[in-house]
Amino acid sequence: MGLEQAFDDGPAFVPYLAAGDPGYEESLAYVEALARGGADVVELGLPFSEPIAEGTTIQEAIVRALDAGMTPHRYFEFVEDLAVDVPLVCMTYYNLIYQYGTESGPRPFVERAAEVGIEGFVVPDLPAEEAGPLRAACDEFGLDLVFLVAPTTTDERLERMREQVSGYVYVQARLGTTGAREDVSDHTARSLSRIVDWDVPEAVGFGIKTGGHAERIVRAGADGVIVGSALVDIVAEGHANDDPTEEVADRLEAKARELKEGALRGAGRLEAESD
Amino acid sequence: MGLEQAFDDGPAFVPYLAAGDPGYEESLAYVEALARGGADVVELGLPFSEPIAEGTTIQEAIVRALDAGMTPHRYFEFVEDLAVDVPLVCMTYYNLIYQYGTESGPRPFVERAAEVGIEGFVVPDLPAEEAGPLRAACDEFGLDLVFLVAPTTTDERLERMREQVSGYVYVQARLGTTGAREDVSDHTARSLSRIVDWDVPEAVGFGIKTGGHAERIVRAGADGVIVGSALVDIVAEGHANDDPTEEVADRLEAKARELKEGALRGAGRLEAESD
Amino acid sequence: MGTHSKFGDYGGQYVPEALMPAIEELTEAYERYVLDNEDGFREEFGRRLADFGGRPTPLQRADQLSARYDTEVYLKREDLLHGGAHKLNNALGQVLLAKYMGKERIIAETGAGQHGTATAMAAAHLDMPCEIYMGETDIARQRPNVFRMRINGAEVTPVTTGRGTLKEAISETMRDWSRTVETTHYVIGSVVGPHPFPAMVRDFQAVISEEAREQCREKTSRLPDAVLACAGGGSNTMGAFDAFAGDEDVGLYAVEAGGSSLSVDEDEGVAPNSASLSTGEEGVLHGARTKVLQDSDGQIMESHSVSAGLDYAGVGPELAYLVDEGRVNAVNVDDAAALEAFHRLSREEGVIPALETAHAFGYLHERADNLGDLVVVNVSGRGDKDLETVVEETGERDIETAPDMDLFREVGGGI
Amino acid sequence: MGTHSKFGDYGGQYVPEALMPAIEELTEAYERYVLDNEDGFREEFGRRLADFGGRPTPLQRADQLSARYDTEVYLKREDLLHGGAHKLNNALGQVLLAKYMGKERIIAETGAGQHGTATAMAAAHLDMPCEIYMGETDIARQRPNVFRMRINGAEVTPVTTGRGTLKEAISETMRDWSRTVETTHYVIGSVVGPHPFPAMVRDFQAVISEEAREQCREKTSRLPDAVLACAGGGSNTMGAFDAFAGDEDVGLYAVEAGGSSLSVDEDEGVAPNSASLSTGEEGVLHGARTKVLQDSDGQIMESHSVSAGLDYAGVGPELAYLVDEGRVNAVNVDDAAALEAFHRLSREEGVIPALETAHAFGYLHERADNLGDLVVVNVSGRGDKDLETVVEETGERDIETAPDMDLFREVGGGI
Ligand SMILES: Cc1ncc(COP(=O)(O)O)c(C=O)c1O
Ligand SMILES: Cc1ncc(COP(=O)(O)O)c(C=O)c1O
Repeated sequence: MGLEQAFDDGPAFVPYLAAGDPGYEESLAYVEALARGGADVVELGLPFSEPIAEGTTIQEAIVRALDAGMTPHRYFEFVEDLAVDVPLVCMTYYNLIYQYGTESGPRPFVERAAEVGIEGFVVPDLPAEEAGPLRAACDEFGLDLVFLVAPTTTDERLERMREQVSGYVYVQARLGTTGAREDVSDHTARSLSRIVDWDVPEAVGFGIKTGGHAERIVRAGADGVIVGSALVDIVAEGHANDDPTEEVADRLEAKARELKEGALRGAGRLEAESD
Repeated sequence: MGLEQAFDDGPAFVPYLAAGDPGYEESLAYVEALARGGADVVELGLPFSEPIAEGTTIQEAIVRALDAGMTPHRYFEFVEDLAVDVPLVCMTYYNLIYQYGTESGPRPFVERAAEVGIEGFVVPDLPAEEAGPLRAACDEFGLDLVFLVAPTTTDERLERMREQVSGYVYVQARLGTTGAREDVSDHTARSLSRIVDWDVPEAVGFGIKTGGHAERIVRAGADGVIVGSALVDIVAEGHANDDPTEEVADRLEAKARELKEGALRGAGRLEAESD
Repeated sequence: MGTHSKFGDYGGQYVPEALMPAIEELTEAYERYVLDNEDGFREEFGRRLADFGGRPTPLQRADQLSARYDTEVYLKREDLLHGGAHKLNNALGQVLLAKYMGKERIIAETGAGQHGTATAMAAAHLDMPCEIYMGETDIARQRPNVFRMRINGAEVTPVTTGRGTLKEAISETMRDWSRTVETTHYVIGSVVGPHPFPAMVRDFQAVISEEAREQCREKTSRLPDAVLACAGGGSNTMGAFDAFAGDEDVGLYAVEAGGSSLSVDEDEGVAPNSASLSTGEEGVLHGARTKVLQDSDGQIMESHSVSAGLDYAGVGPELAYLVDEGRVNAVNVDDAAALEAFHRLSREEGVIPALETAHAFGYLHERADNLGDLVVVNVSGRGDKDLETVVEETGERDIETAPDMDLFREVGGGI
Repeated sequence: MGTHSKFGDYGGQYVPEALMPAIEELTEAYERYVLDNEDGFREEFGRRLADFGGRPTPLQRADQLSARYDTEVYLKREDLLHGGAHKLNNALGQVLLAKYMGKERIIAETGAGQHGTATAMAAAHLDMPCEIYMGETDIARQRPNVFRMRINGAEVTPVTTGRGTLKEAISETMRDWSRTVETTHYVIGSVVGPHPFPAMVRDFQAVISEEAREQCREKTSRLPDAVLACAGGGSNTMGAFDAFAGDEDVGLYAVEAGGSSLSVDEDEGVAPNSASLSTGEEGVLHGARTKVLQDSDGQIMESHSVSAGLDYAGVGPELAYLVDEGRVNAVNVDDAAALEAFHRLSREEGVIPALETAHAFGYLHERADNLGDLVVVNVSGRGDKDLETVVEETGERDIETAPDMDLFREVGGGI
């Protein structure tokens, strides 16, 4: 299981994009741009028709990707077509995992994911209580299973997750669904303190939008920052304006660099900016 | 009380028109035309806003007359302005009789009617049971009160009417409200036989449209024929076509003559037509 | 129950001779079946009211209004009756009676369509052919009710004479009845018309107050200080009052539609209200002597109210009598107060009343301080039928209790 | 009643972590108040259901249908419940529970608007602020229900993402809830979603069959041979079945919307029906494992039915389980049969059913011969909300039981 190692070299930058948004080719270029910009892990969304855990921004990305023809099968081709060497985490909903292949249950999906080189999963609608079969399949094929910890998660449930988590833990910085926000909540430090003794890296997401945010999150103790909506916004805007793919890719790369550098500054690995 | 005498010279022809339909002046001319055509009595409607006993034809005549400004006060002027010497019967609804004048009850209305020379009343929504006060006022001022007998009237109710009726009795030839019809029901003979021993003349109405109808009705035993809708139809048509008043008046006179002659034929006072 | 053809000088049978036999036959049937309960009429009526109609309807404490007015306010929930208004009590009673009488066909007139729909439902339930006369103007304005009647299997016959509204429909139904009395029963929709209708309709509606009186004692161990009901023809009114008539300490309030003003325009023959009890004069309308909105000549005026069901120039003769006797208080509230009360009840209690009903709540709001400690308001019907009118009328006014209307404007189009 | 998070393999809690605490808190509250009746919750619920909601609803013999099918047909009249459908049983239960839990705010999603209006009514009644999420397409289609919610004081928030229909509204409500779990309760509208919703909503709706079972014994001295209910999410269905579950001789029939066809269009992701029990596959949707209309990849399909309230790609997990176990028969009828049944019931019994409900009567018509001697059909709601749809859809088809549509065309315009 290799995801943990992505956090070894200091604070990790973990961007999210929906695979196939707004189209197959553009999306390949965008993910590659993020890798160039310094991504340590990429959370690559496999679009599901009912994304109940997403904010509006990512929901709309998913609609674009679905309309452009993204399916689980295409998704695996997409991963194979990607020319990046950062670890990939598949972020999707449980029904797609459960339905894949002829045999029901998560095993065929995990097997195929392993084949194309995916290293782990984030499944927002799969709480630890229901995760047994997926955890087992991940173990069989050597993949990680990341869980989300929310500010409201009870101690009892934290224990249940701790038993099953691997790769990293996704710490939700504040209540609500995904979506870029100006402020970085001070839930972060408190949330991190609750899991400080876990033996997986702690990546913080929800609402991170700028290098400055990333810096403060890392300073508050995070091992990594997860950024989705701020990047999807760039894709959406480029799509709306019909901008050339390379231009959008450049903007994504620059944004990635800003976020990565913010994270590094938070860890004292680059000079701090006044913000 | 003079109405009865109008039946003395053989079968009477009793036409109905709504006073003021479609306007004051036209209406004067039309009533006068009926007199010229042979009317023995004229039932002159005083329009009421809720004519529940009328068919559509007469209801619409009433609407036209009201729209042209007919009121009880104007009605009495109308009667004074009429240059006819046949007896006039006021046909209206009880509320107008009841409300007239400052003192409530029918007396002021009857007093005024007597003043202008009206000789009797037909009040379709005033059954014998409720007619006491009007009967008393009529007695006081020497006017007649005509009642309607329907095919469905019970023997018990016939008795009640017989006690109060004067002038003539209005025999409803068939069920339904007023309205010209092609057929003459054979209810007529049956109805007449029930009141054959009353000491007022029996005039039959409802559905009489042609000289032929009138002839058969009189042959069945009627002392007179009452005709409304067939005449109102002529007024309505003239109004709709904007025909000159004299033309419409001429048509009414001709129709009156046809009906009167039919009645006379029925009594063997003119040669019978083949019909 | 009782059979009087008159209430003081009011009432009577001012109808065309052709209808008298039907009226007499009906009077006899009313006495036999309704009063003397021949052939178990009353049991069957009660059973069908329960099973088909949904009786008893609850007497519900209105928590928010009680707090607001510092008075116990209870709602008699006739809005929960099948069809959405008290109208079914009467329609079901009359159609059932017609069945007992061996009639084969039902006719009725309707204005806003509430009585027509209730009659169509009752006729379908009892498997009787049914024809409803409705002015063509009203048909165009009340399409949902027209459709309800049609899908319940009733013929809806447009009346094209005059202005094509309720009064022409009444005339047309009378006309039908005088042609078909032998086989047909005419279901009159309120405590109006010739005897026995006022007494009979009251008896069919009296179940409202019979239940409410019992329920009130059960829930509060006492009788109310006041009972409020809106009054158009007065059927929900008489229904809500009847069982309390002998309880002299219970104040009875008939709330009429004050419309936009209590004054009248004699020249135009228009009353901008429907407050026959408050502003009408004694007269004869549609078969009975009662209080009537009329001009000085005795011509009936066009009445007006934001609520179609109150928009009638007459009122039940018994109600007119009880007002003259001082037993019933005739009061009224205007269109704006009714709309405000409509929104208040909807928003604070989760009960959307008919606009007719809202008048009773308008009066409650204006006079809660003077009505005593325990008030029962008859919720004569639900307001679903009035949504379109309410959106329109609220938009034209500044109604404090109303929700912001922007969403409706934004989405655009009619309801 | 009982608390299972699963029904066989179905059910569970497939929800975002942020919601888990709310779900756990709700599960605890459900157990304390609903199951263990702490603080007299059940009495208060029962009292409010009676007084505000109008319970018990009648069990009515359908005279004409009984004769037609030569089978005793009884109607459980949930259409008489306040608001016009069984939905209030659940909405009132959940809003009351939220109050017991100390929540300060109610949210809900709605598609056709039935659940939204029930929730808005219950929230107004219990004086709780309420926000309803509704797709903007649905808002435009369901204006009367939008207005009912607004005048009951609820905020109606248009959801503009995607196609602007139910699924987007569900996502948006989840989103709100995950931001506001601490103060807010999300009232789910059927026996769907994560535990405890399926069990809790069933318990709130079980009053239907508890009453019906008793009423049936009282009226007929026996239990029915069959109980029929339409099934969208399945809340009226589970409500109508629950008390009969242990009566093995009582056949239970869940009638789904067969739409225009039972086949699906994989390429378009469209199922021209909503028959999840009959044609769906096991999957995870909106928090629960259940039968789902999905393509072979697991993407949820767009379902279709002439009746908006049945138009849902999933179904309650307990119902899926009971079908697998053979206790409940999953059957379906198509749009045309439902429309025909809508007209038949309206015309012959004077009860205008919701289009959802009409499906159950469609099945009765097709299979009356095989259902035994005594059948109870749950009339889940009234059809007033469906008039516009019915005029339109009937006009497009040749429906034998429908009235002549000419009058509507003549008068012109929308309803
Ligand atoms: C709900 C409701 N309340 C009241 C009325 C007025 O009638 P009444 O005064 O006879 O009760 C109507 C008439 O349509 C109505 O629909
Ligand atoms: C009247 C009626 N019946 C049935 C349904 C379907 O829901 P369920 O299957 O949860 O009872 C609805 C949903 O809106 C409805 O309004």
